[in-house]
Amino acid sequence: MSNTVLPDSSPLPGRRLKRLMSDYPLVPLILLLVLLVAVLQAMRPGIVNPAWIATTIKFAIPLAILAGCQTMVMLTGGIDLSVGTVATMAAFIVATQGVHHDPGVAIAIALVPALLIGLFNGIGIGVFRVHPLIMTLGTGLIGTGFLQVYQRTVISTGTAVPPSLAWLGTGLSYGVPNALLLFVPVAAFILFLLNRTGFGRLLYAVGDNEHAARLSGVRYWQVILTLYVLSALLAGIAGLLYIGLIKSASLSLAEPLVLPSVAAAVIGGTSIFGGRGGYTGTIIGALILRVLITLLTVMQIAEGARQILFGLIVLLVTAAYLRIIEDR
Amino acid sequence: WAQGTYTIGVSNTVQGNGWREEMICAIKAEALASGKVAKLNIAHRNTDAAGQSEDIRNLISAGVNAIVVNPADPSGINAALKEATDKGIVVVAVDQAVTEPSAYVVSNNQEQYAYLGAKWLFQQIGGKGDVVYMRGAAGASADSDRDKGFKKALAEFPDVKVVQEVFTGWQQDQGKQQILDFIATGTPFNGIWTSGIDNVIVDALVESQTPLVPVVGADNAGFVGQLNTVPNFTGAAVTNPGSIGAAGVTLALQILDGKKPAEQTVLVDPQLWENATAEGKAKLKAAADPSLSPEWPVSISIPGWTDYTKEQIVACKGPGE
Amino acid sequence: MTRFLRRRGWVAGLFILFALLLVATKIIQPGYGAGDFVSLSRAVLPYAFAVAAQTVVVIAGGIDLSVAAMMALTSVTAAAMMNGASPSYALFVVPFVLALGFVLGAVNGILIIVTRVPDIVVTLAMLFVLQGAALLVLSAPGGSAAEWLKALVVGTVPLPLLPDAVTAWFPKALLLLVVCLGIVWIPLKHSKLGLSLYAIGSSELAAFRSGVPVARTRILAYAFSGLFAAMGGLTLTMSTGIGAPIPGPYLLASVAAVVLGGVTLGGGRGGLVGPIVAVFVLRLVRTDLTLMAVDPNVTTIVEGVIMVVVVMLGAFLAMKGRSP
Amino acid sequence: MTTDPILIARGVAKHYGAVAALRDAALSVLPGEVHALMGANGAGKSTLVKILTGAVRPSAGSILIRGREHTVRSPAEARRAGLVSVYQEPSLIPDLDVLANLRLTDTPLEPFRTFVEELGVPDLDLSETARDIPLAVLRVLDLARALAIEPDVLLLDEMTAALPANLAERVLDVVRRQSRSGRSVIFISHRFIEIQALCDRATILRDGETVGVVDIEPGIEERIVELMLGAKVEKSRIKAAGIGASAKPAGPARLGVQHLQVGTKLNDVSFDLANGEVAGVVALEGQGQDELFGVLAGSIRPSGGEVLVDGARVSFAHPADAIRAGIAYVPGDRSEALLGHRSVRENIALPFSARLRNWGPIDMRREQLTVLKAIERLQIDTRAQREVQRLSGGNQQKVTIARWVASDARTILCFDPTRGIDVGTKRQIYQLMRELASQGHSVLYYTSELEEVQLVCDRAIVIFGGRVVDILPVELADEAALTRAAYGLPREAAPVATEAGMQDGAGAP
Ligand SMILES: Nc1ncnc2c1ncn2[C@@H]1O[C@H](COP(=O)(O)OP(=O)(O)OP(=O)(O)O)[C@@H](O)[C@H]1O
Ligand SMILES: Nc1ncnc2c1ncn2[C@@H]1O[C@H](COP(=O)(O)OP(=O)(O)OP(=O)(O)O)[C@@H](O)[C@H]1O
Ligand SMILES: [Mg+2]
Ligand SMILES: [Mg+2]
Repeated sequence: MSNTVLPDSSPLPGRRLKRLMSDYPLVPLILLLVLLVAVLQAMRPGIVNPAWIATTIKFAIPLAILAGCQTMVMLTGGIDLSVGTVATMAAFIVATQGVHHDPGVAIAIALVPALLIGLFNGIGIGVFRVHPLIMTLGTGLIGTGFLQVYQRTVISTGTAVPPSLAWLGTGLSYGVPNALLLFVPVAAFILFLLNRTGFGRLLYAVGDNEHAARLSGVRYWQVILTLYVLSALLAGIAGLLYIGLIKSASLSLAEPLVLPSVAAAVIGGTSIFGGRGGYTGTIIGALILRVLITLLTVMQIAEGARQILFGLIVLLVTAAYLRIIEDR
Repeated sequence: WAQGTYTIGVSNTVQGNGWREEMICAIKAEALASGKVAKLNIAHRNTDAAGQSEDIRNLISAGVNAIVVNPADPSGINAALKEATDKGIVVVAVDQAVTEPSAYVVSNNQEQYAYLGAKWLFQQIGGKGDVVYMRGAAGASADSDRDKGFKKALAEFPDVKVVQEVFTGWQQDQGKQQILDFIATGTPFNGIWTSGIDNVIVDALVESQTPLVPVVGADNAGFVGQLNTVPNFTGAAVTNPGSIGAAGVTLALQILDGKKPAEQTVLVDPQLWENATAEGKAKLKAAADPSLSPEWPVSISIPGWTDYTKEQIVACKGPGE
Repeated sequence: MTRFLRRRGWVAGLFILFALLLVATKIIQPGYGAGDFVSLSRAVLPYAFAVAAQTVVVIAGGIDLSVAAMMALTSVTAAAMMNGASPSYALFVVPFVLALGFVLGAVNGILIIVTRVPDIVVTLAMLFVLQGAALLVLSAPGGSAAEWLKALVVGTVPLPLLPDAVTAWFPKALLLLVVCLGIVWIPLKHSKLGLSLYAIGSSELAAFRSGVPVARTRILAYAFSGLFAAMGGLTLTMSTGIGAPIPGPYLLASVAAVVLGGVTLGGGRGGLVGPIVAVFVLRLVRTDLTLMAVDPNVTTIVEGVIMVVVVMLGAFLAMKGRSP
Repeated sequence: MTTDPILIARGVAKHYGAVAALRDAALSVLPGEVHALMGANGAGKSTLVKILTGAVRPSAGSILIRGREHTVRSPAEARRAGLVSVYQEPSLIPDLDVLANLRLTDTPLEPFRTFVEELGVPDLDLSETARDIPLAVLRVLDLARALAIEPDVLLLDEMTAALPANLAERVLDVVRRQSRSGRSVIFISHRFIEIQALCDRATILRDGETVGVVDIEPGIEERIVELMLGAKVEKSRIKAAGIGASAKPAGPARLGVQHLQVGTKLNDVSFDLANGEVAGVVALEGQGQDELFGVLAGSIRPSGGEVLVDGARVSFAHPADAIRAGIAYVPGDRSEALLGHRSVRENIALPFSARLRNWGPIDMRREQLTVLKAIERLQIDTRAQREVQRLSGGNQQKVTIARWVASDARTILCFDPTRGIDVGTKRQIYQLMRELASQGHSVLYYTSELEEVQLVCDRAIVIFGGRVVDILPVELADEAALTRAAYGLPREAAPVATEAGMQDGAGAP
């Protein structure tokens, strides 16, 4: 009854700025991105050109999709470490099946393991209540094993990345990456799902207070099962796009994206404890990571120092962002 | 259904990499083709020297007659290897050497591998200019061996400068992004040396419509295909046969049969196939194999060391399978 | 008694599982004996320390993704320092490296407290930092270890008065493991600090209100994790004689063994014995798969399945236990 | 009492972002005094206690202990200065056993044991894990631990709210004795009887400000209520809202319970709940009411008997089943029901999304209308609506009920909805219950405050030892009658509950 709201016209401009930033948490995040780009431009004048922007976007998109999986899963207090394996499987399978089948059929075949792993994750986590970290770690291992067994059957079939995927992955139209044709709908779907649908509400609800959700009639396993299947399908789609971009099938293609996908979601303001966050921040988080990687690539320093800097900057960015948005 | 009598153990510490997968298949195919092996016992996973020692000890427990090992490190598994040879087990290290004196070595010469390719590249660009140096995984011993070879060639060409040195981690996606990022800086460059992440680099050059500079890579099926087909592209593939694993099996069987080699170490020197000369082009044409998995080296056999057919290595089946 | 069983049931189950696996191993390979058990103990060493490092922080309600990188850094540091040095210099290297691990672990904790960034992110960032530092110390595998250090993990403990057939079953590696873990963990667990670790893992708010210095306890949890990781790093150097800057497969293995060992992710429950036994189980499974010459690619599947199924079983039993 | 105050707080303020939990609180406690801290829900009492004991850092203000300024940075530091608090939520470590909990806080064992026994919990097993101990006992242990530490100032935040009457009585006795031996106590409670019986003076907070300090004397309640509520009060005492025998519609009962059995906790319980009826459930702590509500809410499976809805047999495997049958459950502990980080709107709309077929797009306008209507109906103060956790306790409680009003649940199970809620809000909740009933909803209403039965309910169902021992019409359900029934005493025999009787009651299964 006594929640007193402070007068809005706070006298201190610094305070007001902070309020502004905390009310629109994306503003500081975008500022951070701009800052990194500015540093990059200062270090290598001329690098920020349309071609570089297109490259950055192309490489950020698969990461952003995987980070989308991670965002949704993290909202429920989970984590999905199997996305790398799922994406790799989809990519490898589509490239090898593309030799025998129509692209459409190859894509459909490539998404089957994604579906299965998602289902398996969902059952383990939703029904048996296995910790998501362990469950997805385990299914990731199992998936990798199956992929290697499968690999042996296709050694001499060669690979053929469907041209449509290559067009989507690497192509530009009017200087704009074609990948956006896939990403914009996917992002819109995730955003809509999280903000405007009953299912999205339930993700937040389950992550915030599972018991309360249960008392409101939410069946946990239904939500979790659907979530992990959805996450795996999106990861599969990200894998398809990634093979279109890299055009070279390998057995560990998307594995290096797993930890960055978690980092992108965290930098974007999603809490790993569940219940808080959103996808817009994640997209910017993915861009920030990509720019950071470029920055470190073009910086001529020892590899060890590069890794140290990467770790420190990720930590710094996350800490700074948390500082800004806290005490909302 | 035992056609042979020996049991051979295999230890390998990188999984899910085309080269290593070929090595395993070559080992299986050779074991089958030799007709002397009853059973293969393969420990194949991602691990470090300590984990490899564990695997080797497990193989000892399993009672194998010989162990073919692709060492995680030249000296990190010496203790385990010594235990094996002390028990009378024949140990052959393939791909990289080990320092344990009781072990035999049939190895690709990694230093030579890098030296050969780099020297060709530097000559190709006329002995001067800027090159991009795309290494493997930081901290891996194969990478540091190759670095020695590269530096040796570099020292011979004082006018060649490295404008960019990166570690691809032997990951396709990282290599591609790194080169695209570098292209975007607008820094001019005259050639690229890669440690095996090669076809995505050519791809990136083509996609970004950057002038095709000479590129050095490995004899992976994908890259060899590009050397044959991409117009106006000059490059060279340095062989680094995964079939070296089969050579290890052959050597092990010879020793078990009582034919000891003169030297403890046999180095398989790499070859270089370039598409700048007609002779080179012919070699490349002969080597190309578009049906092979693009990550697989096309040099699937080593004359004098391997006895299997292409069908056998591709089938990837060992004795009893 | 029933309460004892309820609390210790999981660990007891693991011991039984381990015993069954030993029997199975003997059936698979009739020649399996003391020497092989010694090998098993040596294989367990680095994993066991990694798992101990993970256990401390998980009990305190955290997670440490930098365990393997910390092992790599401490291992290369030790190997680089001992390279070409006299054997007695190692007497200085060992405490130095242990202290290094303790301090770097504390840095993990301090960063978590100061930045208020979730532990999983801080330790992820530290994973890169430590890995980078390891590369700066040694850019490729190298260095060396003092002979007497290497000898510490080789062979069996010479127990006077006992016949060789018995002493053959007492590997030095196992003794080293038990002593190193026991010397730290037993006093820790029975101290106020140990209670505090469990307290902040169980309920940080309640712990704070009970007067537990939460920040200090968290920092110490990570410091002890760093200490155990440094022990793990040292054992890597001891058993390979070199230091390798690329982290081994210890991170995911440590998380898996912690969970299999009955320590709840989230904190407050479990002990060190369970995870260590779980490590033995996992290593022995590995041995069995090699002994049976299972297709190596299938091995990955089997290991994944074991992890998932055992944890699912545990979850299922817990669920049944809860319902009346 | 001419000595100097042992504890003085001045100008204490605490801001959580834009929300001011405290603005200008002042407090002065004399040695040996029991000092009440009073105020409506959200007035800032708990916040002040947390600041005094270092659990929360103040934004402004100063604290003087024995005349010396102190910055208390943690509960551990407060304890060294002689201040120990029992917070509103239990603070034993859930995964440690009692003994470890004591060791953690350096609590001397013998005094602790003595206090636990004095407080009416005989034969406590020290090796029991805190997680497995019932809430009421936990509260007592928390208190005993605080007492054993022998603080100079003991702060008790709604210590008695979750306790059954007999234990609450014991607590008052013990606290009284403490103050006689020279210790000061700060006592927070919404129960005037307790304040009257125990306290010397009271400081009243309103909207985060200290608005008055009064001596406790007979008849002071009016003045305190006036201070607490400020201009908002209409000067009437809480009064029964003209209820009693509302016309019962014909047809099968809305909810029927027959021979219900849950393990040893609930035994052969039968009763009906009619359409448009508010039935009160009265029981001492742990008599099976938790299980009864659990079964009806779909959280617990019964081991025998049956539940009928509109005459048809039902069996619930999940709360969703109960909700589908029109039965909604409002738990006593608000934190069990709320999504703390989510908005008021999402909290209220939560049940709409629960069913699979409502997982698709949300009709935002319709939702907005529904939610606004519910907010208005319950007069929820929505100034801090972006995150429900920032609302005060009373408003949070309203949100948990509003959820079911919005989704129009026909039967609502309210478990002690007024626990720890101030008089103004309580009155609104009573009124709401009556309104719901008059619109044909049925309410099963468990309360730990006996006087509420006559204010809200049509009937009282008394449970003791897992059985229904009496069903009283509202006219007969005065506090005396209910107390007797709740202790399992027959309706006519009317001796005052003796000390021994109380103990039996507490010890019953
Ligand atoms: N962590 C927090 N973040 C934001 N607001 C808070 C927080 N804690 C308390 N508040 C706000 O501070 C105000 C005072 O809360 P406090 O818990 O002190 O009230 P109280 O007087 O104890 O009420 P009750 O009688 O319900 O226990 C409330 O408006 C509450 O919403
Ligand atoms: N998204 C929403 N926003 C606001 N109110 C809603 C929303 N969804 C449902 N409601 C309201 O909640 C109540 C129950 O909704 P629900 O959709 O579950 O209906 P139902 O009982 O299954 O009936 P029907 O067969 O008409 O769908 C209705 O009063 C409805 O107006
Ligand atoms: Mg309060
Ligand atoms: Mg409150």
